[in-house]
Amino acid sequence: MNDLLRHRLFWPVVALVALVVANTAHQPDFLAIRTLDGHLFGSLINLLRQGSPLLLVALGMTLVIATRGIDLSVGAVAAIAGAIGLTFVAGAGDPASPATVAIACALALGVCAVLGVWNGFLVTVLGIQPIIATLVLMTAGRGIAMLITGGQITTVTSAPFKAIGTGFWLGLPIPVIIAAAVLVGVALLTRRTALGMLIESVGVNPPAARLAGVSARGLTWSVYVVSALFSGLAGLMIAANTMAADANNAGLFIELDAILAVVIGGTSLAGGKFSLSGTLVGVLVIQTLSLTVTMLGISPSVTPLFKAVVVIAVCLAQSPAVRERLAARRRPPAAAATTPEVA
Amino acid sequence: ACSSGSSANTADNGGDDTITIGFAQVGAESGWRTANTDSIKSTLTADNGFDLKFSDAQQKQENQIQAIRSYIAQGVDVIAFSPVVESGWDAVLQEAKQAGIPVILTDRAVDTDDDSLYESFIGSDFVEEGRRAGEWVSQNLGTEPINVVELQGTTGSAPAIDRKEGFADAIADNSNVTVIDSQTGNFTRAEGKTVMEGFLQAHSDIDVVFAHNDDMALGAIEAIEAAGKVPGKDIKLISIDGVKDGMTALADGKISYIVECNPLLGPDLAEIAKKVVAGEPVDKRIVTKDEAFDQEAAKAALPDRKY
Amino acid sequence: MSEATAVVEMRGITVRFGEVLALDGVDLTLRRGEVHALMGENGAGKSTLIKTLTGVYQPTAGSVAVEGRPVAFSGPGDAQAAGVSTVYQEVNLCENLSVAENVMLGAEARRAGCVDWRTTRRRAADLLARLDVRIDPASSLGAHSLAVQQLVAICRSLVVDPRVLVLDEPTSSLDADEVERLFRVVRRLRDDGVAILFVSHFLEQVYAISDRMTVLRNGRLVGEFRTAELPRRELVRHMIGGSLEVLEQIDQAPRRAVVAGAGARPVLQAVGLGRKGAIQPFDLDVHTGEVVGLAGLLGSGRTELARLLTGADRADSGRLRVDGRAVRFGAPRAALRRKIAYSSEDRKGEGIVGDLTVRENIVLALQADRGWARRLPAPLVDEIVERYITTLAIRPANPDALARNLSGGNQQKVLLARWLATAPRVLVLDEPTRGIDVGAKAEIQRLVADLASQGMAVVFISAELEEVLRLSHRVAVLRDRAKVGELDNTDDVGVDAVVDLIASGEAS
Amino acid sequence: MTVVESPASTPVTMLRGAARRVRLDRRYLPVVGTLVVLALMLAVGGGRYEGFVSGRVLSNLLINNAHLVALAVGMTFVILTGGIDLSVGAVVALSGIVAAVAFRAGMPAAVVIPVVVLVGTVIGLLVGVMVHVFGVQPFVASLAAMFLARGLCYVIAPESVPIRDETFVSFSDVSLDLGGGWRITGAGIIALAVVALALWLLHYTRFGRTVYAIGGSQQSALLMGLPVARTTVLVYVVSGTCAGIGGLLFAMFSRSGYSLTGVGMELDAIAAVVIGGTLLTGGTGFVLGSLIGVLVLGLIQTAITFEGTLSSWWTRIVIGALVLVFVVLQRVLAGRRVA
Ligand SMILES: Nc1ncnc2c1ncn2[C@@H]1O[C@H](COP(=O)(O)OP(=O)(O)OP(=O)(O)O)[C@@H](O)[C@H]1O
Ligand SMILES: Nc1ncnc2c1ncn2[C@@H]1O[C@H](COP(=O)(O)OP(=O)(O)OP(=O)(O)O)[C@@H](O)[C@H]1O
Ligand SMILES: [Mg+2]
Ligand SMILES: [Mg+2]
Repeated sequence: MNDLLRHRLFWPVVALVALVVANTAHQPDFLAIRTLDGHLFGSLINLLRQGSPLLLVALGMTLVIATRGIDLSVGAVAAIAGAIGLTFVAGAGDPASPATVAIACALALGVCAVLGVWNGFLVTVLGIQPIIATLVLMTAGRGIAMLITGGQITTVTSAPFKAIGTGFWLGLPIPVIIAAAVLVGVALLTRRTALGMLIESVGVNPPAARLAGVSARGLTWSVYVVSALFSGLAGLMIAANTMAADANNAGLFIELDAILAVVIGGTSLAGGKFSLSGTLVGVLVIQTLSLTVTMLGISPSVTPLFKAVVVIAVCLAQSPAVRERLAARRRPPAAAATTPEVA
Repeated sequence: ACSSGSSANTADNGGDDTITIGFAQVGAESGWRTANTDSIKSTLTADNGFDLKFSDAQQKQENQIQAIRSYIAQGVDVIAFSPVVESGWDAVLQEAKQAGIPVILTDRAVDTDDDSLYESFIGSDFVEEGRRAGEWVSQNLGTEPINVVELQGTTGSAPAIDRKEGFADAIADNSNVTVIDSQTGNFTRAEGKTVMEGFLQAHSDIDVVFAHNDDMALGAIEAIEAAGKVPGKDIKLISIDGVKDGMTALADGKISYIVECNPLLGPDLAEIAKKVVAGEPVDKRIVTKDEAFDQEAAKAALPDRKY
Repeated sequence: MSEATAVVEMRGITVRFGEVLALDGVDLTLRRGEVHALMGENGAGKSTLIKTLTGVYQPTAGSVAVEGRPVAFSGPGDAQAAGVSTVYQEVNLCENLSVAENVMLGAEARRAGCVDWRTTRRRAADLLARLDVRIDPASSLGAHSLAVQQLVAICRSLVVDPRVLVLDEPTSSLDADEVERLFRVVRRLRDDGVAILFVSHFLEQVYAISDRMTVLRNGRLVGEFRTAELPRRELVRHMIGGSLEVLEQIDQAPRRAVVAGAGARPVLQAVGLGRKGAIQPFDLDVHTGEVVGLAGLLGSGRTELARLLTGADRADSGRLRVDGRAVRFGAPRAALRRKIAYSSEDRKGEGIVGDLTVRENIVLALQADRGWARRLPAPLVDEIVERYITTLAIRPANPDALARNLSGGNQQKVLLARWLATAPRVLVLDEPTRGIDVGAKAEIQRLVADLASQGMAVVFISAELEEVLRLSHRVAVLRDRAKVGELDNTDDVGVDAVVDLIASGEAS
Repeated sequence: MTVVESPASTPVTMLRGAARRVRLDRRYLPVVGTLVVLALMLAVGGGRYEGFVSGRVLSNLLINNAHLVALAVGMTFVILTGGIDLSVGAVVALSGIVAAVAFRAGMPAAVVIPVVVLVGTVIGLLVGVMVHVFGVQPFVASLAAMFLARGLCYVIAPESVPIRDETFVSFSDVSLDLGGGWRITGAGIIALAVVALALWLLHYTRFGRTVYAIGGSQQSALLMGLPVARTTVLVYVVSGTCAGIGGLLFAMFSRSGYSLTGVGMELDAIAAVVIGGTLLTGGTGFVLGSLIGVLVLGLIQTAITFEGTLSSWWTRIVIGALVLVFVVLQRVLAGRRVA
C-alpha cells in the first residue's frame, strides 16, 4: 500500500481515474466499447486515437529531455510532414494508390529526419542552447510548411492515406497501433539495450559521461533526429485525420502539451532518469482532460481555468513536499532531507 | 539627413502618380486569409498604379502596430490594415493622422471614439453573418424541435463573439431551436473534428451543427462520418465563409447552408485608396456584398470559384 | 588541556534515510578552544553528523544544543547565524562567480543598502592572504583547480568570525605545504577560543592537530578519546572494529616492484605534448607493468598533464604514441578504445553520475565502450559489480543504491571500480585515494601494485608525496605547469629528493 | 609630483582601462558579441534600406517593445536561477484586461495602475510558491499559471476592451522629442527605469548575488547558508511583477485589454534573454544583455517591414534565419563555452 502510494505515477493515475469517473458519471456509456463492422468504437477508443499523435511527439520529447534538451520545433515539424505528405499525394497521378502514399510518407519522414539532423547539429556541434536552437525551426518551420502548401489548406482524397489517421486494422484504429508499436519499440530499444542508461548518464552529468567514453554528441544528436521523426509521423496522422494539410494549425502548441505530458509522467526537465510509462500516463491525462471539457460541456471561456486547476492539483500531489508529509503520517518519522544530494 | 521619417517618399513625388500603400495583414492563419492576401496582392500591382508594401503580423497586434509605425516612418501615401483586434489603435492611428497619412481598414473594424482616425472601413458584418445563418436555421429547420451544437471560433476573437451573438439573436424567438452545447474549435479542422467527436459522445440527439467557419464544419463532417452517420441527412451543418472546400461540401450536400464572408477585398481597396489619395470623399463604412449559398447556388457558383 | 566549556552538545542523534540507519544514537561534544577530530571509515556517518549539526538534515531523534541552549537549525543559514561555520566535504561553491564573491557571498560589505564592492573585494583579498592563497580574487572560481577551490571554501568559512568551525575533509586535495598553512590558521583560531571539528582520513594530520577525537563506526558512537592518550593502532582498531587484518596490510603495503623491462617499447609515449595555458610541452614514457607517479605542488599542472594523456583535453602541440603508433585523441572515448582510462580528481563534477545506481555507475564505461546496442549480459554485470563491491568494500553493498546517496569515500570507490572494470592497459588515476579511509586506501594501493605487476601501466597522482613514492617506479616532477624532471624511484630516493627537485627544478 | 597631465594620457588610460576590463571579464563576452552583431545588422540594414538607420526608426524600437523589455528583465532573474517562467505572456493579457475593465468601471488611474501590477505579483508569487514549497518544476508551475491567467482573462472579458480613461491616455501619450527624430515615450522611460532597477538589484544587493549563486548551484547556495527559499520565491515574484508592468505598458501601447494578447510573448522574452547572452542553465548573464536582445528582436521585425514584400511564410522563415544568424554569430564572437 505504501509502495503504491509512493509510486511516482500514483497521483497522475489518480487524476486519470478521477477524470474518467467524472465523465462516466456524466455519460454512463463513456466506458462502453461497441463494435461496428468489426471495428471498435467508443469514447475510450476515440481518446486513444486522438492521443496517438501526442504520444508520438511526447515519446521523442522524453528522450530529448532526458539529455537535458528540449525540442520546441515538434509542432512545426509535424506541420511540415503533413504538408509534404499531402502535397505529394495531391500532385501524384494516382492519389488512391498505396504506393503513392508510401512514397509520400517516406518522403515526409525523410525530410523530418533531415530537420532532426539540423536541430541536432545546432545543439551538439554549434553548441547553441536547445531551446533557442529549436526555436529557430519552430519559427521558420511553419513558414516552410506554408511554402510547401502555398498558404492553402491542401485537401486530398486518398483512402490509404486517410487510413493512417482514421483507419482500422484488426478492429483497432491504425494510429493507436502505430503509436503503441512505437512506444513498445522505444521501450525495448532503451531498456533492452544500454541506450537508456547511456542517455541518462548524458543527461545527469555530461562531463562524467564524456570521461566514461559515452559518445554524448552522437547520442544527443540522434535523440533530436528521433524526436523529429516521431513528430513527422504524428504530423502525417494529424494530416490524415482531416485529410487536410493545415500548415498554420497542425500541431499548434503540441510542444507544450508534450512537455507537460513528459513532466506529469515524472521525467525531470533537468535531464537524466526518464520514464516512458510515465509519459504514456501523462499523455492520457492531458487527452482525457481535453475530452472532459467537451463531455462535461464546460464553457470555452473557463476551459483554461479548468485545465490549470487539474494540472496544479496533479503537480502539487506529486510534489516531494506533499508526499513527504503524506508518508510521514503513515510511517514513523523519517529524517527529512532538505537537499537531495549528499557528500 | 535621414532623420525625418515623414520626408516625402522619393518614389512618387514627381509627375508619376504611383500610390505607395502599406498594408499590414493579420497573418496567414486560414485559407480565407490567404485568399484575402492574394486578392490584395494581385490588385495592388504596379500595373494598376500601386507600390504595395506588405507585412504579415503573425496574428500579433504588437507586430501590426510596429508595421504601421514603420510605414509612417517610411512615408507611404496610404496605410491599410486588417486589425487583429478591435481596440487599441488610437495611439498609432493618431500618429498616422499627424503625419498626414490616410488609413483604410479592411475586413475587421476598429473600436474608437474618433471617427476621423480612418477614412473608410471595407468588410463584412460578422453579426449579420451569424444572424443570416440563424435565420436560415430558424426558417428551414426550426419547423420542429431541433438541437443545435455550436462550434465556436477562437475564444474571444471578434468573429467568434459576433457570429455567436448574431446567431443567438436570430433564433431567440423560435422556441423549436435549442443550442445544447457550444465549444471552441479554434477555427481549425482538426479541433473542429475533435470537438465534434466529443459532442457526438456527449449527446445522442444532435440535429444541427453551426460552425463559425468552413474549416470547423469540414472537421465536423469527418467526425460525423467516422461515427457512422451521414452529414447533411442525420445531422445538418451550417457554416460561414464559403471557401472552396466548403462550397464543394455544400454542393455534395454534406453542408446545408453557407453564409459567405467575402475575402476578395482587393478591388474595393484599390478603388477607395485611389479616391482617398485624390482627396475625393468616400463612405465611412463599405460593407462587402456577401452572398449566402444553398446546395443549388453552390453548384452554380463552384466552377468559377477562385478561392 | 582542562575540561573547557562545551559549545556544542549533540545527544543521541539518530538519522535514518529510508531503510538506511546512517546514525544511531550518537553523542558529540565540542569544547571551546579545542580541535576535535571526527573519525571513522567511509560511510561511518561523519558527514551526516555534521549536516545534522548545521541543519541540512533534521535528526529522527536526539537533540542539539549550542552554548547550552537547545537549537533546531532549519538550514546552514541558521547555523551560520548562530556562529557555526562549515566547510562541507565536497566543494560547495559557485563556479560561475568570482573567487571574491564566493568568499563573501552572504556577508558582503554594505553601505546604504548597496553592496560595497570595493570593501567586499578587499576583505576577500585579506582572507585569501591569511591562508596565503595567491590568486586574483576577481578571477572566476571555475578556472581554478579543485585544491584552490577547497582553499577558497575554507576562506569562506572564516568570514563570519565563527564560534564553531566545522571542516569536513578540508585537506583531501591539499599538499603538505597547504596543509601546514591551514593548520597554522586552525591553531590560531583554537587559541582564540573557537571550537573546531575536523574530519580527515590522514592520521598524521589528525594527530598533528587534534586535541580530542570522537570515533564513529557504522553510524554508532565508539567513544570519545584524548588524542594524546590514544595510540594510532588503537584508533584504527576502533574505527574498523576489532580485526587488525587491515592494519597488517597497511604495514606491509607494497613497496614498488622491480622495474619491468626497462628500455622496452612504452605503451604510452608523449612527445612534446602540450596545451597552451594549461601545460608546457612535455615528454613522458609509460611502460607496461610500471607505475609512474606525478609529483608537484598544488596547481603545478599534474591534472592537466593527465588530461592530455587521456584525451580529456585536446593537446595543441606534440604527439602521443600508443605501442609506438601515433594516435590522436579527440575525446576520452578514443582513449578508452585504446584501453587508456582516466579517473578524474573531481568526482562530483566529472566522476559520479549521481542519479544512476551504483551498478550503472560501475558498468558505465565498460558499456559505453561496447556500444549501446550490445548490452552487457545481466549475469556478467552482476558478477562485475559484486566483485568490486566486495574487493573495494563499497558500503552500503547495495548495487541499486543511487550513487549520490553514498558517502564521499564510497563514491570514490565506485568510480575506481568503473575504470578497473574496463580492464585498461593504461590507467591514469588523479587523486584516487582522496577522501578514502585508511583501510580502503591500503586496499587501493595494493590493488594498484597488483595490477601493475599483472602488466597494467598506471599513472598515479596524489597530493600525498609518500603515497606516490611508495607506489611508483618512476616519479615525474612538475612545477609551474611544466615537467621539470624525472626520478627513478630506487630505495634511496626519499621525499626530500623529490621536494628538492620541485624546489630547484634539477635532479639531485 | 606636479606634472601637467599630457592631454593624450587621459583617453589612453581610459582605453587601457577599458581593454583591461574587457580582458578581465570573459563573462561580458556574450553581451559584447550581441552588441557587435546588433551594430552589424544596423550597418547591413542601413545599406539596404533607405531611412533604416534613422532616429525615428531606432526610437521606435524601444517604443514598440517597451513591454517586452519589462518581460525580458523579469525573465532574466528567473533564468539566472536556472528556472523559466512561461506565464508572462498570459499575465500581460490578464493585467491588460484588468486595467481595461477597471477603467471601464470608472476607477481612477491611481488605483488601477498599482492593482494591475499587483496582479502580476500575485501570479508570480503563486508560481514561486509552487516551485519552491512544492518542488514543482518551474516549466510546469509557470505553464499552469499561464493556463490560469489565460482562463481568468476569458472569464473577465473575452472581447477586447478599449481604455478611454483620460489620465491614462494622456500619460501614454507622453512623448519626449529628443531632436533628430529621436523620441522616447512614457512607456519607454518606465521600461528603462525597470532595467536600471534590475541592474541595481542584481549587482548591488545580496538578493542579486544570491540569484547568481542559485543559478551556479542551488545545492551549494543552500550549503553556503544563503536564503535560497526566499530568493527562489522572490525571483518569480519579480518576474510576475515585471509581467504586470509589461501588461501595463502593453495597455499603454495598445490602449486596450484583450484576452488573446501576448500569446507566445513568453517565447519572445526568453529568446531576448538568451540572445542577450544569458545561459538557460542559470548563473551567467546580464540584464543589459536582455535589453539588447529585445532590441535585436525588434530590429529583425523592423527589417522585415522594410523589406516590404515578404509573404507570410517568407516572413517566418526570414525571422527564423535571422535569429539563427544572430545566435551563431554571437557564439563565434563570444567564443566557445563548455556546454
Ligand atoms: N540522502 C541519503 N540517502 C540515503 N543514504 C544516505 C544519504 N546520505 C547518507 N547516506 C548514507 O549514510 C551513511 C553515512 O554517510 P556519510 O556521508 O555520513 O559518511 P562519512 O562518514 O562522511 O563517509 P566518508 O568518509 O566516505 O565521507 C552512508 O552509508 C550513506 O550511504
Ligand atoms: N580551466 C582553467 N582555466 C584557467 N586556469 C586553469 C584552468 N584549470 C586549471 N587552471 C589552473 O592551471 C593550474 C594547473 O592546474 P591543475 O589542476 O592541472 O594542477 P594540479 O597539479 O593537478 O594541481 P591540483 O593538485 O590542484 O590538482 C592551476 O593553477 C589552475 O588554477
Ligand atoms: Mg563524508
Ligand atoms: Mg589535480
